[in-house]
Amino acid sequence: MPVNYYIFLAIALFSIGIVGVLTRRNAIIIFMCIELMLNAVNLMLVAFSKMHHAKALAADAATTVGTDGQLFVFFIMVVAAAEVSVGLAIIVMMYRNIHSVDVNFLNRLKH
Amino acid sequence: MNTLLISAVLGVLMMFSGVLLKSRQVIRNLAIAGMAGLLLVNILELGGTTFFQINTRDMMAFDRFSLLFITVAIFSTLLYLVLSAKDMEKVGINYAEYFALLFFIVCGIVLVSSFKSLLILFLGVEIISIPLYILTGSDKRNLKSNEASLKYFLLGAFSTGLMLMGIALLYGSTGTFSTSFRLGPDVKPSALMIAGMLLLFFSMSFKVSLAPFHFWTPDVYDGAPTVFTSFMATIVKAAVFIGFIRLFNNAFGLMHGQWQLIAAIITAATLFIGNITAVFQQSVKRMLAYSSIAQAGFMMLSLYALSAEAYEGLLLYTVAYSLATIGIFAVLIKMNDYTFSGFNGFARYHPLLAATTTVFLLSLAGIPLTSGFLSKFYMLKITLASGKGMWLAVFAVFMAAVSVYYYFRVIQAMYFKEGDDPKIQVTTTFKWTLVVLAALVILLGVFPNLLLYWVYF
Amino acid sequence: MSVRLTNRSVEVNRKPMTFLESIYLWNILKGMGITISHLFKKKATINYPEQKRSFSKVFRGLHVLNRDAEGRENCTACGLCAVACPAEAITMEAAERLPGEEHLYREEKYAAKYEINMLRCIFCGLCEEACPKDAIYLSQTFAPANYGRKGFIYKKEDLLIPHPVNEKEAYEKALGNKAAKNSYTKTNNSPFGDRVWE
Amino acid sequence: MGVTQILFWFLSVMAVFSALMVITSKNPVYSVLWLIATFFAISGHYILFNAQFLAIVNIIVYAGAIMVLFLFVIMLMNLNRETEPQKNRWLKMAGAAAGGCLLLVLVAALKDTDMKQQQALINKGNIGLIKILGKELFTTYVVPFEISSVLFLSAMIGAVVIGKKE
Amino acid sequence: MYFLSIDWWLILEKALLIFGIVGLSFFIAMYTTYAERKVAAWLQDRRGPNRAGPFGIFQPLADGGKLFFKEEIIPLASNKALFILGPALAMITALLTSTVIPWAAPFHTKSGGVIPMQVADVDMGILLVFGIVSVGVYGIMIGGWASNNKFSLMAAIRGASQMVSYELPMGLALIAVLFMTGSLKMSVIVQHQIEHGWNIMYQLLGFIIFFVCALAECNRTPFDLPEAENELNFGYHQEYSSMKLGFYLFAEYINMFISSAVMATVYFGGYDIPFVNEASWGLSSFWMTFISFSVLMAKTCFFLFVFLWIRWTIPRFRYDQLMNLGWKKLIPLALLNMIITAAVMLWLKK
Amino acid sequence: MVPVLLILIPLVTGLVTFFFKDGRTAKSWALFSALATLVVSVLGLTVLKETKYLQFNREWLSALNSSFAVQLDGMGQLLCLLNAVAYPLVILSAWKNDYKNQNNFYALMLLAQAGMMGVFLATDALLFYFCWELALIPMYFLCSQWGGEKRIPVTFKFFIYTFVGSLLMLIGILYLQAHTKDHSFSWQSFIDLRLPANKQQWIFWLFFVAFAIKMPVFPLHTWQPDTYEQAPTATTMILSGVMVKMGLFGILRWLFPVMPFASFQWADFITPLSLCGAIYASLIAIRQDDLKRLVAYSSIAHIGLMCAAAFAQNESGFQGLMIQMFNHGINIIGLWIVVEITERQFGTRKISELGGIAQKAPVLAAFLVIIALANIALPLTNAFPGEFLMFNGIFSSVTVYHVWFTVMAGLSIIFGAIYTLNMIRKVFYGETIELTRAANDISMSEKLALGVIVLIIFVLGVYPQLMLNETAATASAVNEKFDFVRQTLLEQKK
Repeated sequence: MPVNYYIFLAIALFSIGIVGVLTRRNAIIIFMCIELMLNAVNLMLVAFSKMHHAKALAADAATTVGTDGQLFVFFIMVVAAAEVSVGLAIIVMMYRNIHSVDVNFLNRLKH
Repeated sequence: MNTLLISAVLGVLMMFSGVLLKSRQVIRNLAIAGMAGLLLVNILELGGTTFFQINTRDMMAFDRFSLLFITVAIFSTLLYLVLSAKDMEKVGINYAEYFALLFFIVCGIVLVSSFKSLLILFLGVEIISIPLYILTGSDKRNLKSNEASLKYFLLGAFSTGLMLMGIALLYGSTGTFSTSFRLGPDVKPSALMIAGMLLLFFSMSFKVSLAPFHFWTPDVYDGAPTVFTSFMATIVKAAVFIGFIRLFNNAFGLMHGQWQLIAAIITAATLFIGNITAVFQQSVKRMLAYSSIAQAGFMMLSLYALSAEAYEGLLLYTVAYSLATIGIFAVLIKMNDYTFSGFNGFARYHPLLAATTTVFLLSLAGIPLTSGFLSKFYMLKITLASGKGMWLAVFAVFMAAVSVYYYFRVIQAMYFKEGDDPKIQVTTTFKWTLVVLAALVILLGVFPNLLLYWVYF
Repeated sequence: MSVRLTNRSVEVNRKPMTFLESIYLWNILKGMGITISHLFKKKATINYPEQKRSFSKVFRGLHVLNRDAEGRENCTACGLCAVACPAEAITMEAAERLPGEEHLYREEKYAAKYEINMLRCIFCGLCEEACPKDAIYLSQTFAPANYGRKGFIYKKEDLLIPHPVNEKEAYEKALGNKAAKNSYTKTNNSPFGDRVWE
Repeated sequence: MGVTQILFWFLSVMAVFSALMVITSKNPVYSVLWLIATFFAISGHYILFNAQFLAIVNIIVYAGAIMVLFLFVIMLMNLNRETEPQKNRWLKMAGAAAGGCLLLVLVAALKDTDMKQQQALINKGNIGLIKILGKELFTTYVVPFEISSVLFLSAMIGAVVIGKKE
Repeated sequence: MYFLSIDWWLILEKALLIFGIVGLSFFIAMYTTYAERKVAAWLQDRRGPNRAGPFGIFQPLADGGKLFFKEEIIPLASNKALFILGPALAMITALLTSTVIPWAAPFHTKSGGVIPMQVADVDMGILLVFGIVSVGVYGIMIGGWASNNKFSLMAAIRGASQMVSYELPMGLALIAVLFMTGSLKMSVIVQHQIEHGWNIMYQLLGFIIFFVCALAECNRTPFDLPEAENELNFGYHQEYSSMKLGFYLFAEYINMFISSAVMATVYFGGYDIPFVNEASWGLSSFWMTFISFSVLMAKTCFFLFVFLWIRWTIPRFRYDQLMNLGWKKLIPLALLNMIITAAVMLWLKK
Repeated sequence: MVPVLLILIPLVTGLVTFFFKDGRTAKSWALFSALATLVVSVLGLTVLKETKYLQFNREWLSALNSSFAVQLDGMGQLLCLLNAVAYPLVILSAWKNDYKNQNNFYALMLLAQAGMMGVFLATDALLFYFCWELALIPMYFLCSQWGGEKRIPVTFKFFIYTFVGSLLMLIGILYLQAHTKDHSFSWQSFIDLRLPANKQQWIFWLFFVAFAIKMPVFPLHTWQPDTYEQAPTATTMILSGVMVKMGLFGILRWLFPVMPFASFQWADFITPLSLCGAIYASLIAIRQDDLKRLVAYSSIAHIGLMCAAAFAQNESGFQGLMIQMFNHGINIIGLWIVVEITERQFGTRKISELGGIAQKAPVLAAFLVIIALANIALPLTNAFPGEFLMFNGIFSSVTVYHVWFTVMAGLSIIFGAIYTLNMIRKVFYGETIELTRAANDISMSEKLALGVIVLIIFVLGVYPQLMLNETAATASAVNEKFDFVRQTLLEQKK
């Protein structure tokens, strides 16, 4: 497949994530949209990794070029997991106190 | 490398200390001793003694600059701990855990100040961010703290997303995560690379709260427990800035001309917004939050100029800024009333604290013979030396004058207004540390060579 | 320290569990040993409809109103049984025997209506003991299931033993129960009866 | 159009459609489920790339762990269509417009690159297999790997600090 | 995804295999319900079902028939789409797991071809099992939530958190095995055991941990908290009736079956017959396949029996005990096991 | 060595003063320190007049290519002397005042002195800048702490004004430093820089705004009357007597030699501005009822005149300027002392509320008259030679408007005479009123202070050569620069 397709697909997903972040008010859904963005990045990284691999493969059949991209994806997943645990803890803490996860309630600091 | 490993180990140690040790005093002393030890090993490494020979496969480079900055950061953290560690008790029950998180943040600081691979940058930024989200929200009953934490978290995660997208695009165009691909100045970068660079720029701007990506900062700094705001606004911010400049110097240094204008605009916007909004604040804490934005604007000048001297200047700036802000926050934490009027008549009841606070404020305002002046001086100097930044320098100067307005409001309140005794109690250690801090601020202002002597790359 | 009344009481061990204990492994194995041993034991249940367990000799079941050998009802509606009943399950209405009904009732008074509420009855057998005329006795059958409460209020027709002359066979069968009960012997002193399969 | 192409388009459409459903669903639980569907589609892409390890890790980590947590939280908070807060319409449109603009700009910027000639290797290449990735991870990337353990530790402490009742 | 480019014969062969395995799973699951009742009866000195057919052997068919013909009730307040999705997911994930298990020794055709008795010998092998198991949580959660019933929701959340928690020690225990075999492929794991002896000999602790976790993953007693009647009535399938309920119940038994098969494969040599070299018997390939399949089934059945046996022995844990056991006991133990295995292997290598 | 001492003595003693508990000791200590500085500066001007004593260069901030370079030369020496003379006078005159926290007060005063000394002595731009700010900060605290009712906002205005100016100057300095060959901040390399004329324009303004704010020149003067009014009088004396000279001095030392082209080209713009300012200030002074404000506006007027003389850019003007800087300092301090005494005695500064003090306090009145006359530059007073030379300078400047400028300058002098004499008449002569009936004459320390001032007035008035000798060389040196400029421009025109 031309890598272009994957770039566009990933960007589309990424943009959908951003739109979600901008349009939703539920903190959890915003967070989910962020996860969606990360996944778009992952997809793109894998596509690029395979692209670079294909390029290097032409020269050297035993090449391992491209593994770094996939490992980066792995690290992103790892970090995302850590982030989720903390993030949800924070959201739950918030919910415990104000019984809402509406980000529009986040305006106490404005006063 | 010394610092990275040992701070991680110390973090774990602190984590267990909460279970094993009952006395908070002991935990605190342990943390301070640990930090001092960390400083020691880092200085040893600066002198060439590394305990661990680990092949990082060219993902990290402990060059002079990074080691020096780490030293500075750890030193500031040490001072911070000595001054404010006791005040963490007020935040919540997880006393030892807070220290553990601080040590982990130090790990992250080491990473972002010595990375050579985007992967390490990413991990470093995250190791800094995640504990900070927690520390921000550690005052669990306080709605403001909760809110700040959530806000910080959502926006932090969002900017991480942007950053990763940037990294991905860069990877697409270069095929590597190393920052040393260094495209020549005459090579036309691909669209992928430009898009990636911009996304990285924006996300890093988010992390160091440059306008227009700054909007989270005041709320978060205001909402977080003041002890942690102090740490966040100083050492962490400086560290991320170091990462920022490291990234853009190493990876995009040769394309400097192509993004300089953006940097300039963002700098100007940051200076403007930070300073002007700070003027209208009623709470000193919030004012300091905005002032941190303004100071970030000044630090941005180093990115705008991007020369060898810019590194020196940034280092000096981070030192000056961190020391002074830590000092002010240390006093602020003790206060019950964070508004300006809360400081009314402070000098009468606490002349020593007031005097040191004044020194810090003067340093932040950039009055000569304080380290703050010298750092601002450096920033202006490199801006002018880059040959194009006259307007930016003049603008920065005007904004610095504006900053004097709000910094001096505190001084005015302390010295020239009448007020009640704020009834705060401080230990002798606290006082002496403050004095040392103030002395350092002045000493670095008078003899910057003490620090600059070490800075050569 | 309380006084120990028996030797069966054991002090509860409230020691905190050691790590090995707290993973329960050994105790679980012991438990499993016990259960598996039951796999090979003789089964305690029977295939019910096909196999039935015998009642105990002292079993008290459904009430029966007795007739004499000519088929006349023994009951004179004296009410002693109702008085004796602790659950107040028995009600009755007396009536004079009219001329020409001698073949129906043994005495000149009889129970025109005789009801036992089986939902109330506790099958204590006091009615049987109170009856001076040997008119009521408890058989070895139990009340069948029913869909309504009313169905458990047994009328006289439900209680009366079959006519010994007209329905000889049924009478014999019903009597058999009683006979078995009456032939109570010392050989069977277990309160639960012997495991004798019919 | 070969099987690969068909699969590519199918997975792509599924991914985009599910992603759109994530942000348009009124009910948060549906959002979560659609997001899981998206993750599966992305995993499908990984399989097309023969990046088996990532595909399975994506499912285990994202679908199996992360989204379960999300679902937990949402279910416990009992958020449903009625209680789900909604932004006002104009803000929503503005947000959508902003995102759309970003999409357009990025696509426009990246359209004319030399990427058109570049092919991403499908179905071939074994770098996605666990053997190679594992070797790389524990040799070249061992430092970041250990660092990520620190990250986890801090997240763990964090969850305890935040979650523990005082 | 190699099998996209392969010929139709292979697809046919795989399709047959899949049908076979699915059928087998259903069959076993059905008869496990029967076995459950029988074993329960025997362990309690009872007789168990014995009305339908000789020894009650048609009991599961009757049960199935009953479930099919029962009235289908979907609560009005429920979320209809998800209410239907829940059991379907549970069933699908339960069935999917069987794809990577090598059910028997490969069958050698006369023409020299080799037909592996495994649907897909993917590189990820055991990880795939994990992936699918981790997705299996959704069946419970969605069903429980969609029922719009407090008890169902609580049970669903219990079940899910229990499954998520116990996946960890399970994985950690498996890592020690993977250390030894050096591959995630199930076929390699089995082959390794045939050559080097069963893993249970080296990984007793690991097996115990794995087994306990398998109990928890299948929501079996003593970890059947999602169905704790005294607290939650009937658990997450409270509102279900008819075949949807049947799906949930079946899924549980299929899960049991698959996890037994996995245990047999990973720790007990798969289709290997211990102490003998069956290759030297000179049997035809068909018989070899058949025998090896029977061996695996025997092992599996044994584990199934142990599942039942445990159910009728051990009382249900309290929820905090369950979590304590998982996080504070099993995970440290599994880690310890892992480290010791690694250390020993390093030492042996030297 | 001398210049270092001049800076160090007040700096160190000032820092020490903070730690005195007793106000009186602090006062004495400050006086002692001020006298010591005076002695050193006098010695420097007389006995130790060898360059090796008057120069000092020590490595400092080497990383920035800056050094601690100070020099007591022709440009600065008179101002150093003024600074040194002013302090004992100020302290003496304030001897009777009991300020709250006197130790802090005097400490800050001395620190300010150190700063100003540094400004006058520095030959390194960065050091110059440092000292410039060092002089400012103590002033800020002095005014805000011990000033009048509206002190805080007023002082703050003053501070912000000056700070903006100085930061702009900093940019200028940095710009120049970046373009010097050796990247140093030294005065000499700045002069050697010889920026092309078109590049000087910007930089000129960066510097000039800073100096103009300090002086202050007309549109930037708004901070001054308020500050003078609100500041404690002792501080006001220093502010108006010494500090404003920093601006003029800066022009002479840093602006003209370094950027002669731009200075020359903008002279026609700045001269009328400053002269307008002078007239405007004089007019306001005439209408003023508050003594302090009157003196403040008079100061603006005089400074305007001096600025105009500076931008006349010829030898006469420079010489006059340098002399006048010193003399104006002395005179205005004298005036302030009188105002201070008056205010302390009567508790008011309103001219309309005072009158006839001369009858009760003849000595004070006599002093005042002399000082006031000196202020309007009567012959035989010290200001006369200075003003004369300045007029001469303005008149003989090369601009085509020189006549007009002279007329304007003359107007301001006339107005000056009007308000000064008016003030004397109203306050000191006429009938005593209720308030002034109980007036006492001045005390010993005040007599001493005023006596010294009057002495200086007469000595320098009678024998101006003393100063003319000192300043001639410098004036011609600066003038040379402009000769060069004029020549170049002429050549360009041809």
